[in-house]
Amino acid sequence: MLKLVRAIISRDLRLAMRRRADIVSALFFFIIVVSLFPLGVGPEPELLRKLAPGVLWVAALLATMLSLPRLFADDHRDGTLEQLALAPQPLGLIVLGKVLAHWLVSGLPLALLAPVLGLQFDLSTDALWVLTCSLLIGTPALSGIGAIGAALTLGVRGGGVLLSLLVLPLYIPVLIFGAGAVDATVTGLGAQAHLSLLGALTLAGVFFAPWPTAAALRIALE
Amino acid sequence: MLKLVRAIISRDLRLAMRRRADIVSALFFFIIVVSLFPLGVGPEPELLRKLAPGVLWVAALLATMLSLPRLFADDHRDGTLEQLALAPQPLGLIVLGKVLAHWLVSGLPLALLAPVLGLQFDLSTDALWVLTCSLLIGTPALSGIGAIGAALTLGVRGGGVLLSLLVLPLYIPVLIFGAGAVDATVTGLGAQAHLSLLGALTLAGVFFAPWPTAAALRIALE
Amino acid sequence: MLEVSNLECVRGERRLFAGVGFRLDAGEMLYLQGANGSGKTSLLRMLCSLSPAQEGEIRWRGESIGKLGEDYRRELCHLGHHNAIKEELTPLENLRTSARLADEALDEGTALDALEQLGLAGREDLPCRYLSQGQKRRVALARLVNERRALWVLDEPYVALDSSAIERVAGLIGAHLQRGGLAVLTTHQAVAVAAGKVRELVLAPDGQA
Amino acid sequence: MLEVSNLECVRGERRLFAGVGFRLDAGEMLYLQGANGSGKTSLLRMLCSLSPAQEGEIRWRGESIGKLGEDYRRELCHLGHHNAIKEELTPLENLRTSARLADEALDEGTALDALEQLGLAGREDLPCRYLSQGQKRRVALARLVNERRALWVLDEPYVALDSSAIERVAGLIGAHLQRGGLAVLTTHQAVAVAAGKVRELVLAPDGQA
Amino acid sequence: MSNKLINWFRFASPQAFYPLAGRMIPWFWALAAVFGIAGLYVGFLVAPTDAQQGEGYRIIFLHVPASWMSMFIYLVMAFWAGLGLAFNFRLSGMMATALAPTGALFTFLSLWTGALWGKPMWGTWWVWDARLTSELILLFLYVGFIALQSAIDDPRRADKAGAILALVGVVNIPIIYFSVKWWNTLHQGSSVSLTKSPSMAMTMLLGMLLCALACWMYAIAVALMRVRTIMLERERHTEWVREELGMKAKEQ
Ligand code: HEM
Ligand SMILES: Nc1ncnc2c1ncn2[C@@H]1O[C@H](COP(=O)(O)OP(=O)(O)OP(=O)(O)O)[C@@H](O)[C@H]1O
Ligand SMILES: Nc1ncnc2c1ncn2[C@@H]1O[C@H](COP(=O)(O)OP(=O)(O)OP(=O)(O)O)[C@@H](O)[C@H]1O
Ligand SMILES: [Mg+2]
Ligand SMILES: [Mg+2]
Repeated sequence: MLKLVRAIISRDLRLAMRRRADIVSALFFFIIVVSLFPLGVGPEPELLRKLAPGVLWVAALLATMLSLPRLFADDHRDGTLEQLALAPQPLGLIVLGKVLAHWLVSGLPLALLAPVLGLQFDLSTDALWVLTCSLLIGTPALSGIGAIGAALTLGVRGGGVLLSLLVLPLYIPVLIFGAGAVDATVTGLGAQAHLSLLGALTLAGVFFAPWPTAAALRIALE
Repeated sequence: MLKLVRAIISRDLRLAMRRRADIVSALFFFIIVVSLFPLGVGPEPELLRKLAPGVLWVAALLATMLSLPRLFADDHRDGTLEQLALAPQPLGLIVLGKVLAHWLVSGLPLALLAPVLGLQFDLSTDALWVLTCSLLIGTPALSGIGAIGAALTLGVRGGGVLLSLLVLPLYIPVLIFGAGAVDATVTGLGAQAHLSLLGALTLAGVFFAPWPTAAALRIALE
Repeated sequence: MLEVSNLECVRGERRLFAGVGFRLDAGEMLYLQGANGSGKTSLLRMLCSLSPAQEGEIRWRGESIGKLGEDYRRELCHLGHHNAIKEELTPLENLRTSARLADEALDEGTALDALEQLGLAGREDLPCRYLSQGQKRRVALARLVNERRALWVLDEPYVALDSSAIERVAGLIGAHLQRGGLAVLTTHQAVAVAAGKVRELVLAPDGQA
Repeated sequence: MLEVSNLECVRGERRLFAGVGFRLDAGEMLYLQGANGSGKTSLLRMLCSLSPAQEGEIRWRGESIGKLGEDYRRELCHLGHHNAIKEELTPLENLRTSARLADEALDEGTALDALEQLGLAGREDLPCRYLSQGQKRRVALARLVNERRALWVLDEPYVALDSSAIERVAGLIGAHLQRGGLAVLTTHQAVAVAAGKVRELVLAPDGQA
Repeated sequence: MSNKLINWFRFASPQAFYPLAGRMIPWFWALAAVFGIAGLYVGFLVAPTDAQQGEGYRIIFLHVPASWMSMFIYLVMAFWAGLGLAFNFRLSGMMATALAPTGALFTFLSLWTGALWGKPMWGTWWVWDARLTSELILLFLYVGFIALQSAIDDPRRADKAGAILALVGVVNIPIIYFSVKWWNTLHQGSSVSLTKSPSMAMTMLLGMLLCALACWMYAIAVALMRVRTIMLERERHTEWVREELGMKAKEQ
């Protein structure tokens, strides 16, 4: 079981390394979106500091979301997904591996980059810490939930945008607790409560999501 | 010449109609992103009114951008693009047709929907008008500029996010003038100057962009 | 081993086939024939439990494949219209990864040997996107060299191959049958498979139902 | 009409072929042969000016095709490995759109007739994504029925077709040659084309350069 | 005259350019060092403290040359790229590729030093005014160029695709340069007349020019080194590269 999950993760990581542009560009997308918002909003620094948690979290969420359509689409198109569905092990495990790999490639780098961007918004050290923690804890949930959406929209024409439509509402709780944790720190309240709720979401997302995802994939293959 | 452009537009519109989910979902994406930001930022109405132009424009920009990768990718994958490149007419004209069709499907609905969303932000009638105008004038430029990026990243692995990386910086001026026009109206200054700059950008974008795009497509096909 | 009875397939409002049944034992091959669109691919996908059968039953070693689930999939090797190879990976990597995901070990020497048998020597380390149509198909087929699962379901394996490659693949299928394996095969290019007993099944031209 | 001299193709660090030359006149067909990966597709793409020739020259009616540009493309009909049909559109729509983009008028009756000739009667209004592999190829090939441009460049047109469809396509090519057209064809399934003079060109197995 | 032309084209081939570049690199390094030391000397020891800005203004000796170079290198890069697109010279694509990272570096420096300077001057690291924004776009253009080229693994295709991007991006350069004139911005327009006494303007101008020359020489040296590496990589299967590498191996 664990061997299979490891095999999937290592395969997906290898593919991601071959398309390194993907990871790097997701990060740059993150950076650009974060810098874009102030541009549209105006240069007042007080306002910007208030915006920071929301903007950073929304940008992380969008960056994750952009990479979702390809989570299964490539495998679907070239027939690999069929092979995976025919593998002797439960498809849910395979999905779990893919979700973890997706997080390693998309969520983790975002979380590590976030504090650097947060600096530009003049956030305190505490707030930066909480920002990183909240992203580290929260982004796996994004990958997990996203997988369900990606599977449901697989092979559906116009899936990419339909996917955002399905997934964004489900991302809202993650966004609220994530940005809430940072906000709470900025305003001097504790982030504890928000972070543990976020953790609960992630556990649920990562370990529950693969099963509906697997079911949706089987339907997509019919 | 005009016949060809018309033929392309009608073909692309028909395809878009078949995948209606695409258009509807782009609109929903727009709606969700616009409603998402207040959520991340907090409920203060004063702040929200200030945010409105930026948020609406950024959301429109992201919605357009999300649909860009498929501008040529579908045609590329199934071999239609090769056929188009072999058509006796200049490829630039064909691209022009595709850019216009893309705007009809992505930019136009956004512009028409924007005032409704702007209402939620408590914008004045004047500001709503200018918002709609600025989107109507500005979004064709997004489609035109986006086409260059879409062609350059065609067939490149990890193209989707690389595309955002290439295109977003070029979108910045459109964003500045677009959001600036609304901002200027909100703060009581005239929007005239911003709108005419936006118009210039659009003219340049729509009529100049198809040629480098065509060149990039030929390179992608090599 | 594989028994199919009274299978029916409906697509949209069109009944592609009905009442299809056959029985396949160890060392036997089913050569499935029929015009374009007669439902061969649809039948094979049912055999693999990728799509459900509207009517009829498919049994493997006496048990319905729906019930067997993973136990059935453990004995099944499917090759579809698509190659199921990753364009970014090299042929060698593709072969080894697909073995790993099927829970089999495949060391580098064996994999290289398999690729060489399919005439891909010298291309082991070139990302698959550079390969020609036929070479990609060969990479997909290289899996068969070390494949020891009992039931092979092959959907037009010969497409895009040149004649020497076709012969080699036919040889692989022959060896598999001789080892006591089963195979179900569709192709529009009739090619003799050396060993084993070949049953033929022709799907009636469509439009009759 | 079509003269090719001293053509060379290098992919990566591999020279696929060099010194290829031939001459094709009205009513003649070139049957391009070679093993998988020998460079047939690459050669055809050069003929269509889709990819540049590293070395050598391609002339059409005495002029280099690079200079002719649109005038050359106006006389060229290319069919590649991919079908160039839209899965969302029906066969009928696909056929008519592709004619319109090639600046030709094709009324509905003629288009229906072409589809029927390729054995797609009854499928005109089914979106192409539901069609079988071979039926999709047939839709792509239906273009040839009313195609009157002088030079046809066909890359493995017979792939996935059943034997009756292959015969019909061969018939279309034969009629084209009889009208004085030119054709360049690759295929691994040798099929006799009735009329016209057939020249053969074999690309040497690679790895010799 | 025709002789000269032929000579030029001789160096358009990597094989001929490689040794030439190798011989020139040390000279450019040396010039960069000389100009750099002289510039820093003038900038930090000769130029007087500014009445309003204190010592902080000395950042100008890095900021202005870096800003100039960021724009200039982009123009050169676009020129080479366009040349490659039009005439298919192998060398020009390599030159463009080699210049991009240096250009990105200078753009980054310009932004960074500008931001550092902006904090004491304007009270903020960053404002979204036209010059600053367009300079930021320039950075993204460089990064996009590099990312695009590295995402395409066929070098000829990468060159061409990059060339199109570079040429499209050229419109940004006049925008950066003239933005202070076209729009009413925070960033000052003319620098040299910003101090009052003419003698100080002269020393400042001198320092700035020396630093700019140093940056220029550095940029050339680094670009040549990079282009030599790119040549070896791209032409690794040709006779002359094998010889070159073989000779190196023997020497060691
Ligand atoms: C991140 C912020 C900044 C950016 C991106 C930036 C960008 C540039 C660029 C591109 C140039 C060269 C253009 C030209 O020669 O006309 C330049 C020149 C200059 N900058 Fe900045 N700058 C920034 C901040 C600042 C600040 C804060 C100051 C001082 C208060 C400053 C003072 C100057 C001066 C004096 C020049 C020389 C102008 C001239 O050549 O006449 N800059 N800057
Ligand atoms: N929704 C639908 N409505 C009507 N007919 C459908 C629908 N979906 C699929 N079909 C038909 O079902 C058939 C599917 O055939 P299948 O792909 O199994 O054929 P095949 O025998 O594998 O053909 P080929 O030799 O071309 O690969 C086609 O004839 C197709 O037209
Ligand atoms: N970057 C590269 N490095 C080395 N070899 C390459 C590279 N790109 C392509 N090739 C080789 O070039 C050849 C391309 O062949 P092409 O697609 O023209 O073959 P083909 O004759 O059409 O084959 P098929 O019959 O399989 O369609 C293949 O042998 C492939 O391995
Ligand atoms: Mg089939
Ligand atoms: Mg081929």
